[in-house]
Amino acid sequence: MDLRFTAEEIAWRDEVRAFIDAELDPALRERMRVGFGPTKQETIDWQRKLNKKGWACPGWPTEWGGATWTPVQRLIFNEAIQSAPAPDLQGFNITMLGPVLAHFGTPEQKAYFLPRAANLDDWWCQGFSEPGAGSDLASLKTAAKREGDFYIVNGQKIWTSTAHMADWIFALVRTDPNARKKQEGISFLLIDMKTPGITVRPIISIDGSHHLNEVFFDDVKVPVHQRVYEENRGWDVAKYLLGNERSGIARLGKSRANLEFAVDTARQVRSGGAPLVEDRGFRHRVAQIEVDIKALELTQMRVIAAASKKSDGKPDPFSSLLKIKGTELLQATSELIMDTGGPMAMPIWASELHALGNEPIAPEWAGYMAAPYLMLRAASIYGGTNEIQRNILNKAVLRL
Amino acid sequence: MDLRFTAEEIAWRDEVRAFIDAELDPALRERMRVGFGPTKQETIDWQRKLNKKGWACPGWPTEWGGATWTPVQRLIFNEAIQSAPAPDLQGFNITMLGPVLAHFGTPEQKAYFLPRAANLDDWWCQGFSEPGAGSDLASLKTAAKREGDFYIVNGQKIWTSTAHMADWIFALVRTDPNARKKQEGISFLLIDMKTPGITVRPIISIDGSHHLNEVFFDDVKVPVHQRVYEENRGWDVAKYLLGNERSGIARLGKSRANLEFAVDTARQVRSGGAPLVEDRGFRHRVAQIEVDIKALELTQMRVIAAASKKSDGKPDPFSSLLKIKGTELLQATSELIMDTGGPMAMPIWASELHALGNEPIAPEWAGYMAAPYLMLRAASIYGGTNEIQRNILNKAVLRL
Amino acid sequence: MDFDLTDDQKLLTDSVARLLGDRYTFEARKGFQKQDAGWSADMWGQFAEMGLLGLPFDEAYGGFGGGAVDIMLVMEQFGKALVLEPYLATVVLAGTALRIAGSEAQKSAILPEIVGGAMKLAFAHGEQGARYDLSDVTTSARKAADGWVIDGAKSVVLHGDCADKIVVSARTSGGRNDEAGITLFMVDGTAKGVTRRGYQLRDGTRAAEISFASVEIGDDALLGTVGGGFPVIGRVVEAGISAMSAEVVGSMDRMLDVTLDYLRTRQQFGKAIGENQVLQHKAADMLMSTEQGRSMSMLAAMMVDEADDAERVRNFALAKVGVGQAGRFVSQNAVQLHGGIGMTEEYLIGHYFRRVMMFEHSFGDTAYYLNKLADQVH
Amino acid sequence: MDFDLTDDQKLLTDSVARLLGDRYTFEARKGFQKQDAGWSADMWGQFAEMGLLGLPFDEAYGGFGGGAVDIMLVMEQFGKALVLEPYLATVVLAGTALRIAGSEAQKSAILPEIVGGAMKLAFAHGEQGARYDLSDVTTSARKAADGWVIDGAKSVVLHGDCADKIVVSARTSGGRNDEAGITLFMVDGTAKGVTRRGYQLRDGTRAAEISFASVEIGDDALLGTVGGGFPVIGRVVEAGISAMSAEVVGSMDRMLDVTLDYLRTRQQFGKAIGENQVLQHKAADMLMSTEQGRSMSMLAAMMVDEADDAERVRNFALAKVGVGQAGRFVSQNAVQLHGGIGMTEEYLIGHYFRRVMMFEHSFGDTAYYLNKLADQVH
Repeated sequence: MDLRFTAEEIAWRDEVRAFIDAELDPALRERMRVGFGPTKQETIDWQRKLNKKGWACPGWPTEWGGATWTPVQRLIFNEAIQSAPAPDLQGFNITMLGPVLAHFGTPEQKAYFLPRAANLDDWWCQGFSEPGAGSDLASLKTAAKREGDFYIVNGQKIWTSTAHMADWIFALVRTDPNARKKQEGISFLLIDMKTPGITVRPIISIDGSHHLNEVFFDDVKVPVHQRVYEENRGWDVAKYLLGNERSGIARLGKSRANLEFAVDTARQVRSGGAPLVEDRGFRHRVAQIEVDIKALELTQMRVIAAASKKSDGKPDPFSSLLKIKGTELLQATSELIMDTGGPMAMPIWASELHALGNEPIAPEWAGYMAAPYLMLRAASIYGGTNEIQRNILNKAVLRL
Repeated sequence: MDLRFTAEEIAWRDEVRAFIDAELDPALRERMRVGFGPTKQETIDWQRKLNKKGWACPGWPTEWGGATWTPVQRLIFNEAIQSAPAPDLQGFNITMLGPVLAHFGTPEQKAYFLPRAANLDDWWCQGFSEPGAGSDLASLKTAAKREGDFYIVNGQKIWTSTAHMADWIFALVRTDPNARKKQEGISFLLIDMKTPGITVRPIISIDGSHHLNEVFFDDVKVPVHQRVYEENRGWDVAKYLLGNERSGIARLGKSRANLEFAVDTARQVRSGGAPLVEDRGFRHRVAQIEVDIKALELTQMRVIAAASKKSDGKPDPFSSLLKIKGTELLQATSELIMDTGGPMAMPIWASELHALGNEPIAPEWAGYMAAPYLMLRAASIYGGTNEIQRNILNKAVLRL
Repeated sequence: MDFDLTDDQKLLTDSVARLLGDRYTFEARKGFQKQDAGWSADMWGQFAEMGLLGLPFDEAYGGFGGGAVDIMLVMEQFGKALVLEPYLATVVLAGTALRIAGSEAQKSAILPEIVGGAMKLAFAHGEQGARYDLSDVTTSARKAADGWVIDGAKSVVLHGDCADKIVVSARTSGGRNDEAGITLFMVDGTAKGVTRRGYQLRDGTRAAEISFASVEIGDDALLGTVGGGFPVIGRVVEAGISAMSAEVVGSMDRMLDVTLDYLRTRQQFGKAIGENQVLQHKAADMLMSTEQGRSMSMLAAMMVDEADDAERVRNFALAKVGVGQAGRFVSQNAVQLHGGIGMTEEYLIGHYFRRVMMFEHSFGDTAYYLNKLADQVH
Repeated sequence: MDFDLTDDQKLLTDSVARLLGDRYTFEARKGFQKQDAGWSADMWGQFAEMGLLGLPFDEAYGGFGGGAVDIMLVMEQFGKALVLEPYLATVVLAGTALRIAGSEAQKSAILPEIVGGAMKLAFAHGEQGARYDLSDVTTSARKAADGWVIDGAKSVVLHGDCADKIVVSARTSGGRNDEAGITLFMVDGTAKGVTRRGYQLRDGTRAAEISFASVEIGDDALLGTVGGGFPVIGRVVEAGISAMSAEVVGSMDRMLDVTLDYLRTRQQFGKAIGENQVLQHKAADMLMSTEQGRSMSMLAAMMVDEADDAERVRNFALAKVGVGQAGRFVSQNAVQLHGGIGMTEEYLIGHYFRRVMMFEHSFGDTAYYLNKLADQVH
């Protein structure tokens, strides 16, 4: 037993870091360090650099560009990206759709969509959630009625992240409203966002950002050959998708970057006549977070090591632990950032900081200190709330 | 609106404190300050002093020695006792049995038992809990079969506090095993602990103390005139008893005394070359507890003020809040005491400290630093667990 | 000890509640926010008409001679409706400075204007480098022949963009953190050399960065005594904490109500999500936090006029921490129990969430006051 | 990175688990505790026979040349059974001191005796006034003609009452907290001037107060170099933390199992109490704490032989806090979920509870190590 990285693993980490240092735009990196997200084009540019390097879709089958990395290598890669920080791999394309197509897709679907997805020639989004469904995903109502070689889709999706910038959407639709169980009668469709009848309405989040959308389908014609897997068996596809790629779910790299940003700012902020970083209360808070990060880091490695030994394809229930503890850390570190900013974190002036030319009205960091706190309240909600995750732990492990 | 005590209330507090200063044995007070409990005889002596003063049974009807205090006066009295610290009023006699007898008892029962209870001529204990019942009190099984002028009692009670020093027990027994609902068919009996067939078996707690017992009834003959209220309606009596006297349920005086003891010890204990009390982490912990004590102190006053306006006799659901937050503080302060003691708190040597004559083997405080922590883990369990209290809050207030 | 409200206080509460219930719905508020000022001049007029703007001022100035409890009652209602208008800035903050330190002439000139709704004020004390340290003042006031000259900048001045007059703290002697050398002045918002950059805060209310470049003011602009500003600032901040604590209580009440409603009606897996015991217990915890916070808000109100400095300062520290922690707990869980909808700008919960966040970072945060309390442990 | 156990390690784990499962039931343990020594000489013999007492020692001394991971595996099993015997004191604490600082002669003389089960040792370092400060040593050693004279007292010496030989730290120069002036010695438990008062700790294990009144020892009793004791003490304490962390993991595993069992079987209001979602989630939290604690215990084991001082010291601080907090959370909730029965001496949960409490207050508590970590934030 040895918890340390091997020399090979350290070499790998260094290689990834060196690549990021060489290829990532330093200006983007600095903007991300203080909490800003990359633009669509920046994400595309970055994804293409990774694709050129062969690192764009590590979890895919090698014939479609996937890598032969060990789970530890994958972890190291993810963490290096998050810590840099660099843009994450575009999740809908890479961790969600890709493996699904590679597994369930027709040869034609694979040949056309996979290379485009890897290179972000198509930007995909996910149409699963619906109003009224929430965590009860299978109660979805969006209807797809077969008419000849087409499905006619009517209904509504919600919480559709990046729909406003997406070229395609993969969606769960109800093809058999009379199915015995609600999980039956669902199909998995690929839909071009340019198809007539699709309307995207923005949802603004409480941090003022626009990531989420509602997507309305009004008699949208979708060719049948854009269905993945059998009709009415889309739930199998969804389950496969949701069980996939839990590596990195803890997002520890992001928490680490958050902590660094908070401590760095605390060096610049004065409190009681000295830098805030010298305040004992602040230091204790940092220390506690460091303990929690270390514990989760090791637990994550244990989960990954265990996953690499088993091959039943089922998601490890301990990924719920990673999700819960990981989001707790994301929230704790973003709270620390906000509290470090203090009163200077309260204005909405991120976009206004430089609006007056060369004369910023506040220190650069001040514009970014509250947004992560606000935005990351969602971390314990999306992907199955932390309450649902505890239900999963109970069912799968505790069996109470 | 004025949250401060009135001049009259302050005068009352001073009067109670002066009485305690004058009448309470200083040696007992010091032993209680460091966490030791009073002996049976000390409790009796103290109760009799209070009785002489007319303060023994404040919540009773005045004709039986009760006081005409306002709820605030009652609170001030309780807190002064807990903070002193002085022995609490013997709860089974004073807050439980007395009001029940005064309300439900026959004239003969009142005339005989009430004066004796007030003066602690009889030490009462409570026979409610049974193995297997837990929080589901009404599922009790101890049977009382009517035979002429007697009930023949068979069964077992558990968690019977001070049964080993009690003269009498008031017990819930099942007189009708065929009742439609489990709450029906229960009667409330007064039983002399000297009656043949009663066996008391000690239960030692994890702090090594003996407060609790099992009580076995084996063909115990109890005269019918020792039943309180009607046969098979004992559940009404029990509900009345349990709803009574919630003032002081938060036990804030005790938490305050705990905190003082911890801080006082922290002045004597060295850590990192200075007194522990100067450690910032220690101080922050104290500060947080002070905030929580203050908030609960005010909330308690609000609950009591509200209770004094209503007279439906029903327990205020907010007494669940007082119970939950009060026990959290008891536990937080006792944890602080233990952590303050540190390694010196780990030996079991309270009783051995002076065993070697004039040469104690450790500082006096060391013997008492872990016991409250251990003992008070029960605070969130007895009297309805804190989980049950949240259920009550939900049912009565939130109605989810 | 007495928790009763007077008949006047009950009437006050009811009238404010009715006005806001009728006119300050969540939808109406969206409209107010979109106005140029970021709030409603019409509502401000309503507040004046109802007497709210004169609540704490002496009758001699057209006020109603009310106390901190009256302010508390109004602010609780404001907290339920998330009122955007510059009440805290004008009536509570600058108003307290004027009440405590203003000369007869200043009070006669300004207070009736406030009471009638004609004049808005702001309290410009915090600076970019000061964080929560009340004595950290670098803005300077230099004595000139016929008055004073002010140079410097103030940061996150609540409603500083719309204020007709600004109470400004400036250093007249001493080093950066010297308590003794701080003096208060009244400066016109439009005075020469005053530059204001207004912006929205995260909770939708307005604030401004204000800079002072050789701003010349007369001797009559002096508020209180030279070098005597610091204790006044302390009392102003305490009045602000008390008022805003009550707002947070109102917000917590609403968040709890809205959340309970959601838990009762939102269906998932074929039943109301409120049937989940875990969510029931979380709601019970929210209830308890709300009640504990309410107690602490009452404590703050009670302490505003406490004469014993040590007692008052200590209790304000306890109250600020208590309300701040309660607010954070309740607001975080209100979002969590709502799930996705709680994260959206369209829905009301997120607005309460951000108002409560704003409170915690106004006038010193939880860590700041825990530090103060910790200093006293020995 | 590699979490695999060797075949030998799997065998070791299984054998210890089997022995304890057969012979160290909760009932059997009660019997051992009632013996005069407070533990079972018979079991000690079994441990010797199985090779456990020689686990970390070189084969040259009859040992098995095992490492910290082997100790971890054994201690996890010990934590499940709540083993009372002086393994930590003899093999881990004093054993580490000997391994690191002992001369060839000392090792040859003592280690084989330990391995064979004939000799028990204790590590006498803490003093009544020292709390967790490892450099706070007032016990003194004065050079005499043909050796040393020790005066002073040691406190809460684990299994100090039964130790044949005691590793004692004493000040040979410097002031009370001077790291450089501390020296280790081997003293016979029965030496003239040594007084021991044994007692039970809260968890049922034994310890002693030991006083030294002009205790004369020879030059050959010096362990390591004069003034060189402090770094050795640090390594001994780290070995202790690592071993005891593993014990806590074993105890947490058992507490979780026993609690789950109770939740499944205990009926209330007509159903198993484990059907309450609130208790299910609490159990899930216990599970997560146990796993996080296990990770931290592995970290500690991995760090025992880490050469980089800063890296090692920092990771031990992280691990001690992590395991301590996990243990407190799991043990408190194990009692809570059991209700009344969990509070009784008769039932096993309370015994695990107290063993975990003992860990948290051994070798520095959570606050002590959080302070250390906080010192490094800048």
